[in-house]
Amino acid sequence: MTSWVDVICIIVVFLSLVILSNSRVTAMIRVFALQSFVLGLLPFFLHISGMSGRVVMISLVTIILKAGLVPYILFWAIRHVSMRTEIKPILGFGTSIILGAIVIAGAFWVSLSLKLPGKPVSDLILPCSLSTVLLGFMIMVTRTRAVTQVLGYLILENGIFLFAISLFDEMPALIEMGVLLDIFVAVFIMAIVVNHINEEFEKNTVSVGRSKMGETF
Amino acid sequence: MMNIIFLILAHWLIVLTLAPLFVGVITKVKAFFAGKKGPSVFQPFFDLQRLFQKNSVYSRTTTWVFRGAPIVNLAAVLLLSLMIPLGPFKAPLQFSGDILLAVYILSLARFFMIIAALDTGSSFEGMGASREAFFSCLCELALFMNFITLSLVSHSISLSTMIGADTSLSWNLIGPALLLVAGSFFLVILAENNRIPIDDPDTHLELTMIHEVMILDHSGVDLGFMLYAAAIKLFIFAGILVPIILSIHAGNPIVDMLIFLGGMLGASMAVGIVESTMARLKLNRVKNLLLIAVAVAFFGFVVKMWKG
Amino acid sequence: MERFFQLPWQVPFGEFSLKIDSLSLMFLMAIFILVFCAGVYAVGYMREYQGRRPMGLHIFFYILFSLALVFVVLANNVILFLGAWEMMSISSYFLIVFHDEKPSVRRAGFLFLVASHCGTFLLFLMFFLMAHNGGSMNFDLISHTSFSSGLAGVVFLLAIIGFGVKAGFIPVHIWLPHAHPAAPSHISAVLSGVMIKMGIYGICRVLWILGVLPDWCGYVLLMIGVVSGVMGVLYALGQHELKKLLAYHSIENIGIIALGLGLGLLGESHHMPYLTVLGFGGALLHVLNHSIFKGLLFLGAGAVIQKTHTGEIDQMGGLAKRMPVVSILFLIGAVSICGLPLFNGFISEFIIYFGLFKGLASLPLLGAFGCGLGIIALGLMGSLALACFAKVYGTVFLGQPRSPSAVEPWGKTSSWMIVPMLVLGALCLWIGLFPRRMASLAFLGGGYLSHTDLSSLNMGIIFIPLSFIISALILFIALMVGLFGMRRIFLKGLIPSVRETWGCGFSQSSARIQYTSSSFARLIVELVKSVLLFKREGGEVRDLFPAKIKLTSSIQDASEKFFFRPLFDRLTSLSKKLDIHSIRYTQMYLMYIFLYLIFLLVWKMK
Amino acid sequence: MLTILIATPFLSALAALLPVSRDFRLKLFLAVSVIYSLITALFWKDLPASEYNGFLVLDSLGLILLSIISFLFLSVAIFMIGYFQHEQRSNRTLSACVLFLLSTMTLVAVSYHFGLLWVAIEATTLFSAPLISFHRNQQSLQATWRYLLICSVGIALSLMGTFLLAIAAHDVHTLLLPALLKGAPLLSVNWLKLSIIFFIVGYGCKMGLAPTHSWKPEAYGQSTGMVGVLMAGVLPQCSFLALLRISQICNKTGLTGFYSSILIVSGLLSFVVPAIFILGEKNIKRAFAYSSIEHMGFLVLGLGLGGVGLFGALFHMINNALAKVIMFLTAGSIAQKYGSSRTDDIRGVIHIYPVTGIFMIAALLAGTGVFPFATFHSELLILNASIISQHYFLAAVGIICLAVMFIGIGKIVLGVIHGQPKEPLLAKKENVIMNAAIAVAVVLLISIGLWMPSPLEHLLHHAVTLIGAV
Repeated sequence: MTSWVDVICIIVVFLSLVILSNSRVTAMIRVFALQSFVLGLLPFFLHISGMSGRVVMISLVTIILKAGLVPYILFWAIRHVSMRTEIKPILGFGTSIILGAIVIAGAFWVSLSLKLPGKPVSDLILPCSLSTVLLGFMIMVTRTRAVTQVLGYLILENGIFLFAISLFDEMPALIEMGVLLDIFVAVFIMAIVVNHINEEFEKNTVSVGRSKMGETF
Repeated sequence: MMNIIFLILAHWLIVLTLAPLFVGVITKVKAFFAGKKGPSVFQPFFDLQRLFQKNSVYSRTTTWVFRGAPIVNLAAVLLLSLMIPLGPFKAPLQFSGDILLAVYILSLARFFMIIAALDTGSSFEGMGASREAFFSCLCELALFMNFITLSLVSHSISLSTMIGADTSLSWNLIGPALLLVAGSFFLVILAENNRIPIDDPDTHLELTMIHEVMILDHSGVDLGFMLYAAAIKLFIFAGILVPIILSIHAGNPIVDMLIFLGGMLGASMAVGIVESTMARLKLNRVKNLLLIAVAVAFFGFVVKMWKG
Repeated sequence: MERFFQLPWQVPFGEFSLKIDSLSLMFLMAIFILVFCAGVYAVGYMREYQGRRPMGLHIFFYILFSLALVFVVLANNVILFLGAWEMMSISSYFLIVFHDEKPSVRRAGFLFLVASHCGTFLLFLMFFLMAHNGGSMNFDLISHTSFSSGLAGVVFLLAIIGFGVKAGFIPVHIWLPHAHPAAPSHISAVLSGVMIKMGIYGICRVLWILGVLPDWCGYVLLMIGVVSGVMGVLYALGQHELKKLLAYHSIENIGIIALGLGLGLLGESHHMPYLTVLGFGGALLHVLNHSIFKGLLFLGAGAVIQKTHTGEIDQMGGLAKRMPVVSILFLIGAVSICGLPLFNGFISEFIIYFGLFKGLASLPLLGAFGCGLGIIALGLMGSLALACFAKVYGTVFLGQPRSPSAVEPWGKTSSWMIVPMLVLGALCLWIGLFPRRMASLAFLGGGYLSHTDLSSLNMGIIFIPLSFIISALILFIALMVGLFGMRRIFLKGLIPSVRETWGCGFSQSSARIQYTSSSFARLIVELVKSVLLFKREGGEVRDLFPAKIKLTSSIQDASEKFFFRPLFDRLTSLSKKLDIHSIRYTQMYLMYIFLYLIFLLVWKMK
Repeated sequence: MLTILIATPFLSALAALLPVSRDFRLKLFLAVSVIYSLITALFWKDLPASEYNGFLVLDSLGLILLSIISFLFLSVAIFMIGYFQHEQRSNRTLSACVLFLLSTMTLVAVSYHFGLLWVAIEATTLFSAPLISFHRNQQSLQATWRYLLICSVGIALSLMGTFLLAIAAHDVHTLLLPALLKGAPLLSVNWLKLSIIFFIVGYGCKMGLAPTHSWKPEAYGQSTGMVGVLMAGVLPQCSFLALLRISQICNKTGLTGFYSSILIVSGLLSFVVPAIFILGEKNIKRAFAYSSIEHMGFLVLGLGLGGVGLFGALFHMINNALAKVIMFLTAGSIAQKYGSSRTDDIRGVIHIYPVTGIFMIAALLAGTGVFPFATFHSELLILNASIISQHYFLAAVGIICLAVMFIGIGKIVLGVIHGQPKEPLLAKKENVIMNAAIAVAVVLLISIGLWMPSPLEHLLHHAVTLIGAV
């Protein structure tokens, strides 16, 4: 079964690369949803043997939250605040791809010296999650808009989640807590952003296009 | 105790009598060079006597400083005169470090001269005061360098020892240094006592004067004190220079006295000759002359250091 | 002599241990004399601000300041010392900015605070280096350990800079000429009289702790002394503002003290106890003397400024007639600070001269040369100071009033202000005529500072000349009295007539024609104008009937103009630029984090 | 006991969310914080028993933080009453979030399990976010946004760290601190290293260490005084507690050198960065924010240097908190009086508001560590440690940065308090209650600086032994 896990890991990293190189918000959100969905499937492949209720629960919650709710909120947000206008990222397509590749290589290089203890799930987990984390980070750095940054953040979370899966039965209850809280953070971010932007619109008709701090919503 | 007092009085007697004569000789020499007969060498005494009998006039602006300055001045030079040896007569007041007292007593006198000049509130005397202050800075620079050299030569900081009144300086060893010292010291004498080429004691153009213009408002007794003090000061400086140059000790007091007097006579004639042969420098060139004196003194210091 | 005093004190590394020894005694005397006199003076001086300003705060900080001074001198523990030191700086800051509505005062105060604080930070380093070597925070215990010459050198340099800022060594003196004029006069008196001496005290204490130092330290101090002294007095000559001028004279006197200390160090490193004792002793005595006569001068200046409402020397004149007592007291101060005989300045300078001459005779070539330089510098300082104070006294108190502010009728100076000045003046005369007690105290201090016991030395070599000087001075006074009598006799029966000053042909010369202080100092200043950055605008007469012309002359402080100001401005502009660039985008922030993470991974996980 | 300590504020926060009067909320908050402080005071006598089979334990490290929390919230509660005498705005969100914050911070102080610790810190982030945007305007929105974004990144990274720690502790099978310490030899060092890196970056973001500091100036600049106190005084120190816990493990597993080298680097950065930015600053609160970054630098530096420095760092936790109370409450009251905290709008405070002016001076002195204030001692301890451990370069750079910081902050504060008085925008008179709240902190900080009470000293020493630095 580890082969499937490997495949999923590769897919996840690949999707993050896609998002990194992409510059259209809606497309990015969709790709993110896909990535989360794939991640949500991961527990099944990890534990094909004992299909415990916990596994199902975890993956379901993941898929519903990450692949369903969050993308929905994101879409809602961009519609609501009319953030259709595209802004090209700081880095162009080529550069981001190259940098991403370098980052991935670095991640693998770092995790050379680290072997997962216990029963070997898959030796790709750590490097892949690391590189997803870093890629998510890169997305946050290279994008100038709030939503895209949130997206980057969520990808970073995905990376961590991917890692968390691997210690599924090491630490009981830890992962769940973490994951849920992270999702909550993401939602919360959106909530506060949107909520405040509304108030801004109601209070003064000054468009929140580009504030003096160089943010764009 | 008694004999100390006696010594002091004797010293003062000599100084008080010889100092005006010294000035008189200078005037005589100048007259001779000018091809005139000139006043007698005792003329300064008569002047002083006349001034002492005169009434004095004071400016409304002045305060007690103006009246006090002459006293301080004369007292200072009289005290100073006790620190120099007169041939066989050793200096009654000599101790290690007396040169410092000497220099600073002179400065005290100068300070009061200057503020007395400023006291009158006249721009001319202010001018003179400013020049006096300026030139005296350079003079003291040269003076101190000479003292340093001399103290290195004589391993002492007591005036009489330094100028070789007790044990004659060894010219054959450190001749060059001593020569330089003597040279710069002579310039200092001319400057400190306001002689040509630095200043002209009997010019009558206020704009160019230094010392004379400072005492422009003094009259009567005060002026007398001032002039007497000036004469004594000149005498003292010469009395410092002479032993350095001819540092000979013929145990016999009479001979020593004669040597000393001869030296002083020579010094006065030297001053007179300089005054009558040289023209008075432009004021802004005076400082260069003094800087030369400083440089010469420093050169002497260096030479001494090098000789070890 | 040493007296200890212990109290329990619970702070990390701190112990409340006080100690009086011969070294701190000198400074303690200065503190008590001056703080007391200035306090009494303030009663009269501050009366006009009564109710218009927060007096309570001022008094509170004054008391705090005095306490801090005492503790600085008595502290025997690093933490206690540093604490007192900080209190001193802070409280004095609030004393300085009493007139905080004036921007110049605010700037001066801030400059002072910054300067002294930066100095304090260096002191932290220095003390911790010493304490680390000594394995204790107690001065006594540290002083018992031996220092490697390298460490000693480093500590010495740190002390020179850190304490030098407070003491006002050139070139780190920049705060001093601004702060002194800004403060109320009694405060400037205490600042200049006592607080900058705390810098000297610190250096002395460090020297005491370090013991014998390599001889280059001596040369360093000697050079600092020469430069600070000569430059200080030259700057002073160029000033038009009374208190600023006095401030620069403080720098000069600090230079003299540094000369003494340097001589002492040279003597110590060449094992010549006489030089050591003479140098240190002279320096310590000069500390006391300077605080007395500089206090007197500042108080006098305050009395003048209170009446004329201006500090501009060239606005004054003829005050001797309006405030005779003040004028005489100021004269005493002036004569003392010029180091002229009869007053205390001469005694300490004489001792230092004496030591320098001794060093000239006994030290090896380089040392002798240094001493010679020191002597020349001292002489130069003396004559320049003379010129400077002749200028001040002549322009402020003598001649005719130069401006209405110097003419208008005033009430008499309050006796609250006169009495402390009288005390200080009396002290000047007392030490000047009967120096033996104070001098021997100073020598005790010097001996203690250099760990040499005086009993093994024959102090006659200095005391005999001193006694000679005393007798000479008494003779001098007698002479003056006698001459005064003679003058009386000559003038008996004659009534001196009183006229106008002779205007050399000009009748009714106006007060404006008098020589001003600037024109008095001009000859000297122009000789060294390249050093002083002397600037002179206007003033040349053009056509045949010259119209009203204006002449301004000013000098600038090189180290401030060319080093500290530009440095600060550069830093500020840099920070502003960076601020703008880095605050723009959140991405920047995230990128910092990202790069930091990468950096750590690469650095640590390879 | 601990449960009560956590639950009480939580429940009262829920109560505060209900539509009740403003005064009720204020009184509620005051009451809670008074009770809270009393309970904490009891803990000084003897520490409570552990609860939830070792998940909640209060040791002396926790007690330090707990005392800080209690004092700060108490003074904020008092200040708040005075503050809202001049304010019309509703204090619903404010008081609710503050109370939530209180309970979550308590959780941080007492949680003995790394997962729980992380959750708690996460929660503090969530609840502190709405506080920043108390003034609902563009800038505060921006500030909140950044704060959330950066802190969430930090949180995420520290979660990663937690997971890595979990892997490292594979053979210990738990993240409970005592177990980890006992099973230290079993931990796999490489994973531990990786986790430490993530922890430092992650919690560093929360703590505001350079170069992850950048949310601080805006967040502090925008938040009102009381919020500033909590954000600057306690929040970072919660994360510092996490770092302390990690250092406990490092000292057991011989990673001290590894850990301290990183800490020293980030401490150095946290000295240099604010020193660069402070000189150009024109806003009081932002300036104070920079100084707080510098103080965080002090903390980690002390931790990194160990020995005397560690003692100093723990001592500095307390002093820094008190100093922050003085600084931010004073800045808050000034901002309320002048309607701005930009130096251009404020002049001659000491002439119009003498008391506030004096507090401002106190803030300057406390923030820059001048003698009668205890910060002086703790900073000296840490500098001394750097000399003792022969990091001379570090000491030199630190000194320079301190000097620059002093110049910067001094310029701002003195420029504000002195000068020709400028009429305040919305003139309000001095408020006794607000001043009382500040005065207590001032007196306390000075008295600690003048005399260190022995119980405090024992507590600190015990904490040092607990960390077990070599």
